[in-house]
Amino acid sequence: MELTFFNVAVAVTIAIGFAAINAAYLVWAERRGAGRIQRRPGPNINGPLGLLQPPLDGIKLMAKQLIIPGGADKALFIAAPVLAMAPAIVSFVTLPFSDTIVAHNLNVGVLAIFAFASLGGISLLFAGWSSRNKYAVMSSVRAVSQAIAYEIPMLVTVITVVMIAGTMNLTDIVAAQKGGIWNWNIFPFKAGLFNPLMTMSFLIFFICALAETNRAPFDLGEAESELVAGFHTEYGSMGFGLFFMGEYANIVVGACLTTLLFLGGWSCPFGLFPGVWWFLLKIYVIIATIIWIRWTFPRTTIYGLLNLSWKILIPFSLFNLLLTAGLLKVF
Amino acid sequence: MSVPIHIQPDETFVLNVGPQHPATHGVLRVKMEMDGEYIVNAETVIGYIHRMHEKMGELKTYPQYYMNLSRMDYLGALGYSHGHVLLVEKVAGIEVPERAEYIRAITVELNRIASHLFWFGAFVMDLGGFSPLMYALQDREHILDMLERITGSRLTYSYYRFGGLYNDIDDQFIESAREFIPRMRKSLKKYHKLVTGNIIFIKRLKDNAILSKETCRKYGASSAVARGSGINYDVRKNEPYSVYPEFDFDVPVYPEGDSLARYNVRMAEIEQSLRIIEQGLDKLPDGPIMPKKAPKIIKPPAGDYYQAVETARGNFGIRLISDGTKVPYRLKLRSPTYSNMHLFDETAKGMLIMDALAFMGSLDLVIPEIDR
Amino acid sequence: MVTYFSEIFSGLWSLIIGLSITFREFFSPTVTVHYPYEQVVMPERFRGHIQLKGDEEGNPKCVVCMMCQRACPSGCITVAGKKKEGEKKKTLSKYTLDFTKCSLCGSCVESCNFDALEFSKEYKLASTRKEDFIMDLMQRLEEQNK
Amino acid sequence: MIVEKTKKALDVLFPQQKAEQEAEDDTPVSTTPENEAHETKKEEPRPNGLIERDYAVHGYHLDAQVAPEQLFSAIEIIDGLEFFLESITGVDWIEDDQMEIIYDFSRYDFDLCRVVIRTRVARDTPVVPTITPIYAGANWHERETHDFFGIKFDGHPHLIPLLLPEDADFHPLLKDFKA
Repeated sequence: MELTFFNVAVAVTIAIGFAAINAAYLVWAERRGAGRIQRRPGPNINGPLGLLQPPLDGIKLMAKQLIIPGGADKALFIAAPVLAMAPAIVSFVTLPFSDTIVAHNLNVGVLAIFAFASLGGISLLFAGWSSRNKYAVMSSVRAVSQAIAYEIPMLVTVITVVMIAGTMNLTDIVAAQKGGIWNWNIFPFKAGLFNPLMTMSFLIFFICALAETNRAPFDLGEAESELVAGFHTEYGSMGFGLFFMGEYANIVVGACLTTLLFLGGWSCPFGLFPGVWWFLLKIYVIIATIIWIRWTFPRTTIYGLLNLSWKILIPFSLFNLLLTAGLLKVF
Repeated sequence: MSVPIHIQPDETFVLNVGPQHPATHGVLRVKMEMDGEYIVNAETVIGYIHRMHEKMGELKTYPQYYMNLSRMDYLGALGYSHGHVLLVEKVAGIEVPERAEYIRAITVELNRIASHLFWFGAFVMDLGGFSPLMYALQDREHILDMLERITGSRLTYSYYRFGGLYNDIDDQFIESAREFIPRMRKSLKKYHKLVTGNIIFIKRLKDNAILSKETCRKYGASSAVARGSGINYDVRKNEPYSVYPEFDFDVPVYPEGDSLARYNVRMAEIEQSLRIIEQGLDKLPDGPIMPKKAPKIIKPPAGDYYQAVETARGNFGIRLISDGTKVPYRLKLRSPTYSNMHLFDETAKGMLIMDALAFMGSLDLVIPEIDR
Repeated sequence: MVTYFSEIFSGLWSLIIGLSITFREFFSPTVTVHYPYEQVVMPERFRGHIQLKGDEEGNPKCVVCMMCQRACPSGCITVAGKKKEGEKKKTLSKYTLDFTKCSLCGSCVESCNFDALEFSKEYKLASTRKEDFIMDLMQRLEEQNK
Repeated sequence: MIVEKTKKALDVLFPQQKAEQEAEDDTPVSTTPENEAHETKKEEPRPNGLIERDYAVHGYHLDAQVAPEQLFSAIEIIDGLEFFLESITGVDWIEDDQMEIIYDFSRYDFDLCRVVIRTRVARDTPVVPTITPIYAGANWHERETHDFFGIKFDGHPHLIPLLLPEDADFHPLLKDFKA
């Protein structure tokens, strides 16, 4: 598809539309899922099954007044929520949904997405620092140290996958995993290469995706019971709305990446008719597990979290990288 | 995990874990001088919900003081009324029929389970897990409904009267209590699988704020805070009162002294209370619930009297100095969380704020009971 | 080295057990009462605010003996009666309950020897004005009788 | 047995009572310490000394009244015998123009012994030495008693109001306190 203005405009609006709807209705899915886990119905008053809840929430958030605290650093204060939402939306442009449906097929797709993902950590720092609130500063320092600690094992596992597939182009990575469930990267006995640690690298990648988006057992950034509301304590209406949507958009990006890199994108488990519906099915299964994990586990401590990353995840992923390189050399 | 901190004086900032804070379960303020995430020193400021129960004690006659006790600790209110009623019966020499004593023991233990369940839910929520709170409250709801059916209110029961009870329990209460026990045991197993075994939970609480026996003795800590550090002290066993000698139950004691030990003690206590209720229901005699000639006006002889009782939060003591009139001369309420919370300042030095708040959760605080 | 690995695997296993429990909870029925649509039935001994009991023709059984006023710890009951000519017993003229101070301890109902007071089952008492809680129980009795 | 041990330990504080005790032992007088305390309470305040109380009625075993100067050494004896501080109560005896501070002690182990140590101070100059160096747990108790009665605990590290607002200068539990 050559790059005319029209194609790019259509592709970008579709990507942003997908991201916005997904972010909004993930909030609804999380609240209903959490409700059902806790033996209560979850939102069910506005509209059938509470489906009108996200738009009404959006309107309510927009109607509220955006209060900027007295001594806040105005520029950074406004930039932070935008920076939280923008990378997630932009990375949808390069995410292929099926071999034909892709906004813009970059040759260095994986690199682009992780470049945008690292922006997320900076937005937390801006939010915490600029809102001039002790709790926010403490939580932003925590969130940045967490983001750094978990970016390394994530990138190392991604390098392993890129090495196996030979390219950085997401469509080709999925093409390398075509044909049947045993051909996916998650399983060790791929054709021509036998690497027992691939399932574990999938697990490492999944844990890092959770930690990167401040979710589940690693939500130290906005630890409700300690730091009141973490870095977005001072944010009022759409400021908080953008952070909230940014978080869910990041979850969707994380789920898409896990599917693309490890679960064979849009290829079907028994190799018959690949298509975008397999891809969507896998994403929503992963998102359901993310929500499920959040409402089951308590929060880790900051030193527990950093120990987990530096002492367990990074050694394992480096070892896995060397093992894959060795095996590729041999076979 | 306390790390020796080397602080420059201008390096620290004061953080108000203020009266309105999700982890303080009430209006308690801890002024923490922090160096980054480490607490340099903490100063607890209380008194935000101080209602001066002791002055009310000096203005109201004995029967009018029933309701104050359940307003002190609304989670385990019956334990406090039990202490007050036992004291005045001992001093004024009122005979309590056997059936009333048994019903009191059963309802106090039910109330203790309800209080421990609420603590369990709030404690796990402090550490970040939200679902166990809902399961705990769901089990607690059964107890509250049972008690509401016979006493008339859910939390602040003024159910005990000098010499007996406000009204009798009926068969439906006994039957629902019997059916509650196996259901509670099943959900206890669920909690142990969901929370106690969870590695994140264990890693979070292991070696967190270790209390030595000496600190507990110097501060007069009681209940799970003392029993978590290996001190075998339970007022029901050390100073047997009312009908507790008839029940055989044991007092869970864990020697480690960290928050995990305090957690285990309270979870084991729920099991022990279930055993007490079972035996109480089996041995429940019939008969009246009030003595024949219950005195309307209570005038205890002059003197200085003390009664200690084991409530959900520790050994609650009442000191009564009466001068023979209808109104007590001085009524001192010794609240257990007051002493348990007092050791927070010293232990929180050098801890991370996350560990300190987990430690505060393991102390099972109810702030109106501290402030009285 | 072995403990290092065994700790990781036992840790993962405990996480999976936790997930299995919430999975089972996910599919068990909800237990909450959806308040505005389903009403909660108060048990028979529920202690709402006190109300007067009427005899057969509906006038209150109260004989203005002031026992409840004296027994109340927070002094929220004010009773006034007047003696109609030709009758030896006083009849009730005013009975107000200041529900802002009442703590529902039940001493008044207990101290009334003429069984003229009982607890109502009223629990929906939200209001924005303080005066709504200074209740005139005589008037409530009339409404009840209608 | 712990009750006797504490009794012997505390007796060292009251030499004159020991002399009177010997006099009383060889002339068996029927008045047990129980009602003898009642009589003395009515007429003049109780002399400093140790009385053994009946636990079933009063709720504690030993009741020692000490002068404020002996307070510190009495508490040191008690601390030596592994008691834990239960509470500190202030009482305002307005008729005999005195203030009383009662220290409650109990034990963690199973041989039960509750000790009460009380001191009486003049009502207008209520000053008592603090026991925070021995029992750190007494810090809040003393601050609270100071809030309610105005009793000064000299040597207390941090004697600011605990339960009352910071600028409170009234003492609510005094008998002549008008709200």
